[in-house]
Amino acid sequence: MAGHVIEDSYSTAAIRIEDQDPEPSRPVGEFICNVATNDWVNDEYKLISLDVHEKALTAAAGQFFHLLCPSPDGAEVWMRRPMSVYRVDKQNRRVEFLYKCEGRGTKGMSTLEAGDEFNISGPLGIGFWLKPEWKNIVVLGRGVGLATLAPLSQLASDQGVGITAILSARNPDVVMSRDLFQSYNADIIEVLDTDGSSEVSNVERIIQSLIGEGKADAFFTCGSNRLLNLMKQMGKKHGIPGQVAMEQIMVCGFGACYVCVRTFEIDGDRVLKRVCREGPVFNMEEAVGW
Amino acid sequence: MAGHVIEDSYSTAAIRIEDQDPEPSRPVGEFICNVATNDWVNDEYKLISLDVHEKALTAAAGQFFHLLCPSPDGAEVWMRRPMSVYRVDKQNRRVEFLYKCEGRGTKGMSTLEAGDEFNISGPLGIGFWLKPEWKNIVVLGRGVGLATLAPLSQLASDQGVGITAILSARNPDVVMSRDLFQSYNADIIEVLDTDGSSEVSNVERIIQSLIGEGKADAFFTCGSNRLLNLMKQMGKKHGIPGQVAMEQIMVCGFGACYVCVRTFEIDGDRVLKRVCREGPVFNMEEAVGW
Amino acid sequence: MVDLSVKIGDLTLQNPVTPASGAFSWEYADIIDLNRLGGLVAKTICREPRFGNPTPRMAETEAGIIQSIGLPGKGINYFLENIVPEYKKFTPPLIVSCSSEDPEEFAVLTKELSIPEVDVVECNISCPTRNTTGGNFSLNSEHTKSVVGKLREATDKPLWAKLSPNAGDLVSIALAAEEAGADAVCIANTFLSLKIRTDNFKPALGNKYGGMVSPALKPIVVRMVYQCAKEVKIPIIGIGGITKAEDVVEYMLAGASAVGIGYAGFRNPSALTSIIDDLEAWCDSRGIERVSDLIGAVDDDMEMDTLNAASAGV
Amino acid sequence: MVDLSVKIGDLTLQNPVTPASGAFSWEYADIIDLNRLGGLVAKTICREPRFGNPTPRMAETEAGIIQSIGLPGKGINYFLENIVPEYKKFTPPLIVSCSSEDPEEFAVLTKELSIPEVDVVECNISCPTRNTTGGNFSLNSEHTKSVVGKLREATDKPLWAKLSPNAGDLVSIALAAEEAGADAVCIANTFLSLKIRTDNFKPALGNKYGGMVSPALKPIVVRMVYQCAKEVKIPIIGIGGITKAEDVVEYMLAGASAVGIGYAGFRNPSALTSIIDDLEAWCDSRGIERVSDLIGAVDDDMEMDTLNAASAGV
Ligand SMILES: Cc1cc2nc3c(=O)[nH]c(=O)nc-3n(C[C@H](O)[C@H](O)[C@H](O)COP(=O)(O)OP(=O)(O)OC[C@H]3O[C@@H](n4cnc5c(N)ncnc54)[C@H](O)[C@@H]3O)c2cc1C
Ligand SMILES: Cc1cc2nc3c(=O)[nH]c(=O)nc-3n(C[C@H](O)[C@H](O)[C@H](O)COP(=O)(O)OP(=O)(O)OC[C@H]3O[C@@H](n4cnc5c(N)ncnc54)[C@H](O)[C@@H]3O)c2cc1C
Ligand SMILES: Cc1cc2nc3c(=O)[nH]c(=O)nc-3n(C[C@H](O)[C@H](O)[C@H](O)COP(=O)(O)O)c2cc1C
Ligand SMILES: Cc1cc2nc3c(=O)[nH]c(=O)nc-3n(C[C@H](O)[C@H](O)[C@H](O)COP(=O)(O)O)c2cc1C
Ligand code: FES
Ligand code: FES
Repeated sequence: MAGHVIEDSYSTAAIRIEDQDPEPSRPVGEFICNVATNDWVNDEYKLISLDVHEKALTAAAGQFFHLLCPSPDGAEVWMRRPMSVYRVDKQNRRVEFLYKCEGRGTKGMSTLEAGDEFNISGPLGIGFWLKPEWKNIVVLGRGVGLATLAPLSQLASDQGVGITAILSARNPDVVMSRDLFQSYNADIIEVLDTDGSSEVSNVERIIQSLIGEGKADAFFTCGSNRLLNLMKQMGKKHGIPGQVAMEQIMVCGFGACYVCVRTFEIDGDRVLKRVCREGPVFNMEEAVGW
Repeated sequence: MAGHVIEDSYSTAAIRIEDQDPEPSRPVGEFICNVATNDWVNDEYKLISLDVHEKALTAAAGQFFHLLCPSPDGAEVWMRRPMSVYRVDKQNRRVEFLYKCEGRGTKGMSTLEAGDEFNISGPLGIGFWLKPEWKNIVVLGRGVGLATLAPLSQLASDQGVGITAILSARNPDVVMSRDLFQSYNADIIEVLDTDGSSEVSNVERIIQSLIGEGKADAFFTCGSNRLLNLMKQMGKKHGIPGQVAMEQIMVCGFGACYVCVRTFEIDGDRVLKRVCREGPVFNMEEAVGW
Repeated sequence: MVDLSVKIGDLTLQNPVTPASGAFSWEYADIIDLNRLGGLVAKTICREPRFGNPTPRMAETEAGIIQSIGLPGKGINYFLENIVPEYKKFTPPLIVSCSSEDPEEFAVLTKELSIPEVDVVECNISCPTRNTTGGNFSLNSEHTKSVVGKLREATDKPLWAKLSPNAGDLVSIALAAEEAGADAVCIANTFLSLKIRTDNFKPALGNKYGGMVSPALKPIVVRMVYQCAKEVKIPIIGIGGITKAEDVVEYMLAGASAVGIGYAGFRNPSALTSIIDDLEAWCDSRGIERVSDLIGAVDDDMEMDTLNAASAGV
Repeated sequence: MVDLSVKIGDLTLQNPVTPASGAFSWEYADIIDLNRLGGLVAKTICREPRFGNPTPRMAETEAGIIQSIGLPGKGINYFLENIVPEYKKFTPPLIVSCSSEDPEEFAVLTKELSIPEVDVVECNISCPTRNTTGGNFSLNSEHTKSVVGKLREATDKPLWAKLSPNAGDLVSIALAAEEAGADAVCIANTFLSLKIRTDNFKPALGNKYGGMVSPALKPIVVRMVYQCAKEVKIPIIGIGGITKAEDVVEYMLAGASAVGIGYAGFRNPSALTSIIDDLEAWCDSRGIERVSDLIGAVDDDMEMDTLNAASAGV
């Protein structure tokens, strides 16, 4: 376990790679990782790969970590940022995140270089689950939602489930996660704003034909309200179950603070659920689009 | 002039090397410099060399800059740190600081690497002055005080004044500024704790003999209360004028806030003066040792 | 080895470090050993179910956050049936925070909470985001005295009153709570704040106002603890901006008998137990035998001559 | 090009950015063009010479500083003879801050300061480090009313009252100042704080207490300005934690007519003029024609349905 140097600005017992896990029975840890790589994948997104303590490798598809981002500008970044795991590489003991550089936290993250330390805590929340009866699934994502959906391909592949990934993007340059889906033998369909193929009506046609081909035992989506509403409606019509990963501003990540609530609809009742604890992956039929 | 990006955490019009001086008539600037080197000179001290805008090169011996230190630990360093100029290298357009790594600010400073940006403002305060009638001066310093005294050798050399530098230190390894004094042809006398030569009585003997040799037209000191008291007393006895550089915690550096006051004795009256504005170099006879 | 235990009235805590209400739940057992804490402090509950405030419920600020949760919860019955048993899986005393805008209902709630499983009733009379003008009893010493008096009658449990940093004369409020029978005061809740977005001219929080939480605020709250400790006799739980063992020490020197920690557990979920470790190490390295010896031990006998002071070194 | 001018009563400032008292002096002309400022605000002066408080007068905290200067100065005569002429080398209006613990002396001082060279008398009735309990008139609305009333009688100059964030019910204090005849209120002075060193158990400041200053505090003071702007009719000068043009905008949206800046000028001595540049650019880029249109322009009409709010995206 890391020494607690009380001269530091904050007390922490974060676990370093070489430490023995001080609490092996607990599912979550606060880790000090080492950055392996942190590279641009296109103009807006970076992929960060972290050497981690093996405890962090238990992260499942759809679960997230809470990242303590370094400062982009000298002023402290006060809150952690939630990011779903993009890839767990057990062999090299790494976890990866695909992220969009937007605000202060993610900009700070983008300054990290190989060898730098990075404090992350997790894995947190409930990830995607696959039912044994699902033989083929359809994954539909856009933008950063693809980062969240990507590890589904690994999970499905592990369980011998066929996967069709519909990747929506503004233009071919920003289609993300293509390689990762490909490496797990997913069928890939790209739909783009540039050629109009990303329009809802076209995506609907594509899904309709996948249903026809028997390739849609379950739906998965993330990253676009428009696409969520489409899948939800098609799922309802065809009786196809689905899951969606949701986002909300977070504070604790553990279910304690009730900052991260979103509205869900269960049997006609509107209720609040915590994205960090009851999610971030929810039953699609309960999700309320915005 | 630097663009004012209001998305940054702080608004500033700090001057970069390539900028035109927006206020040529004003003596002080806020500069964004580039770190050229930042190396350890011994176990405790580092020397940082900065590529600066030429306006910063006007700094005189004994003047100081106010340094906005980067964070050593992710938490912001909220106040600037005053540091006297160690060396102005007009040819290479550099200023240098010799500093002791102690608290958060100086520790943050020690993380700077070549090419990093560093915000400093100055030159501030009143530096050392040499009167035409002084042909030979004695400089007595200890510890980080030597950093403040070092540029005197340059000043004296420029004006053809002979200099004897008594450098006091715990052991030979931490005698600082020797090279700089040497490069300006100062006579150097090292006194050490390890062999007892740094004792006040011995330093007194040394100064006494310098007085005898006519090498002590004025005294200069910094960094040790003990040595200040010695010089003050000898100066009084032999009618030798002197100057001392003082330290106090600062906020503004401009004379506005009255945080940096110290007590001085003028004609028997005790008064407060601001180290940043009326100093940091003061008449030795007015200084009150502690 | 230092004795870390402290007494709050008749209750002994194994160490002075407790989580702050609303910033903690049994779910933190996913990462730390809750049995190591000085106490378990549940999120403030209300008698009836509440949704809480509109989102966004948190916004980052220059240094810290403002938040406005609005005390969501499923009400007292759900709490007693489902949440108390979760806490009772752990050994430290259970401190239940509760709140109401109506003093009568507040008293009933307090009574209903006075079951054997509950060790302390903490009355949150200072939630800044519920009602910024009235209701927030601890802005006013009369209101404080009257509501705490009612709760005192309703329960035999140790009764702690959580006070507001938004009150001007906190000492008089603390005295009112003491007089009304509180066994301890918790200083303090969050600082009423407002952030306006300059992109759309709207408040950043769904509830407009929020309570500010930040390590930055510690010196203000330490001052409040210090001022109150000089006047009240009941123990003080210091809460605000603690992120390391030395901060616990600072609060204790100022007069606190124990502390509550919120933000630090958000930033570093392993913070609470590591602060306890560090506190132990800090005391041991200084030969302090009982952490309780630190309570009020500030050396506040000051040199008041300006000229003398200003002739000393830095 | 945006019109940056604002009116504080009958006085027009060329822009809303002024330095905060005690954090500024004519000596800043060494680095910035003082003629660009909205006003020149002199350090609070007292009638008699004062040494001020013992050192150390500043200590860094988790996020910002606490400071306790104690209003040192050479008294009114020195001020009139030596300092006013320094300020009169520049064109913006001269705002002179003054203070006293005695209302009668305060009135005399105000009268003595009412010379043609002085454009505004700002009464500092809120210095937290002079006297933490009494004397600090603006902790109490009665005291505020009575002292401001006396000063009102003593001068025909515009009279601004600088209020304390340590008061609980600041709105009633602002109303009292207004009623007593203040032409504007400055919100706010510094937050009373205490830092205790854990190495030697002593307070970090020579004066024990200090006023906290930090960008961290901005959301608290913005809230105070917003609350007061809803109730008082006289203009408000917002002061606390401003470090960039957007902060000026935020204060104005909350209801401030102008702002005061201290800390930012310590951190970045070129801050004040660059904030003015940035403010101009910000307004121009958004097509705002008069900066005064921002005053009170917050869009505070909120969606109050929790479930609706929580079904919207992040
Ligand atoms: C479960 C989950 C998984 C996520 N996975 C990814 C991912 O794999 N890749 C990725 O790029 N992004 C992901 N996001 C979104 C990511 O958290 C935000 O983009 C990020 O927090 C923005 O931080 P910032 O500093 O750039 O923005 P700022 O605007 O500076 O953030 C200000 C505050 O708002 C919060 N915030 C802003 N946007 C969001 C958001 N969309 N969701 C939650 N909080 C937000 C921040 O965390 C911070 O507290 C995920 C969000 C959640 C909830
Ligand atoms: C005019 C002047 C010139 C100086 N020149 C040098 C120099 O050339 N090299 C060098 O190593 N040091 C010099 N010092 C001392 C230097 O300013 C302090 O060592 C430094 O501020 C300590 O910062 P820190 O973050 O390491 O310490 P911390 O303990 O974190 O500092 C906390 C606060 O106290 C202040 N402080 C602490 N010690 C001092 C001090 N001795 N003087 C003034 N403020 C202090 C800091 O500025 C900061 O605001 C000089 C001081 C003055 C006043
Ligand atoms: C998200 C959040 C929720 C909170 N909820 C409550 C609450 O329900 N009841 C309460 O008394 N205090 C509540 N607080 C205040 C904390 O208990 C504590 O007083 C405050 O956070 C200051 O401590 P800190 O600086 O250690 O965070 C809450 C604070 C936060 C950040
Ligand atoms: C070193 C220092 C000295 C101050 N002196 C005075 C003063 O003399 N009179 C006064 O009214 N306020 C004084 N203040 C308070 C400031 O005017 C201002 O209210 C406070 O710093 C908050 O603004 P800021 O956050 O922009 O610094 C002082 C503040 C500091 C930091
Ligand atoms: S982030 Fe705290 S409950 Fe979800
Ligand atoms: S540091 Fe402000 S007057 Fe010297």
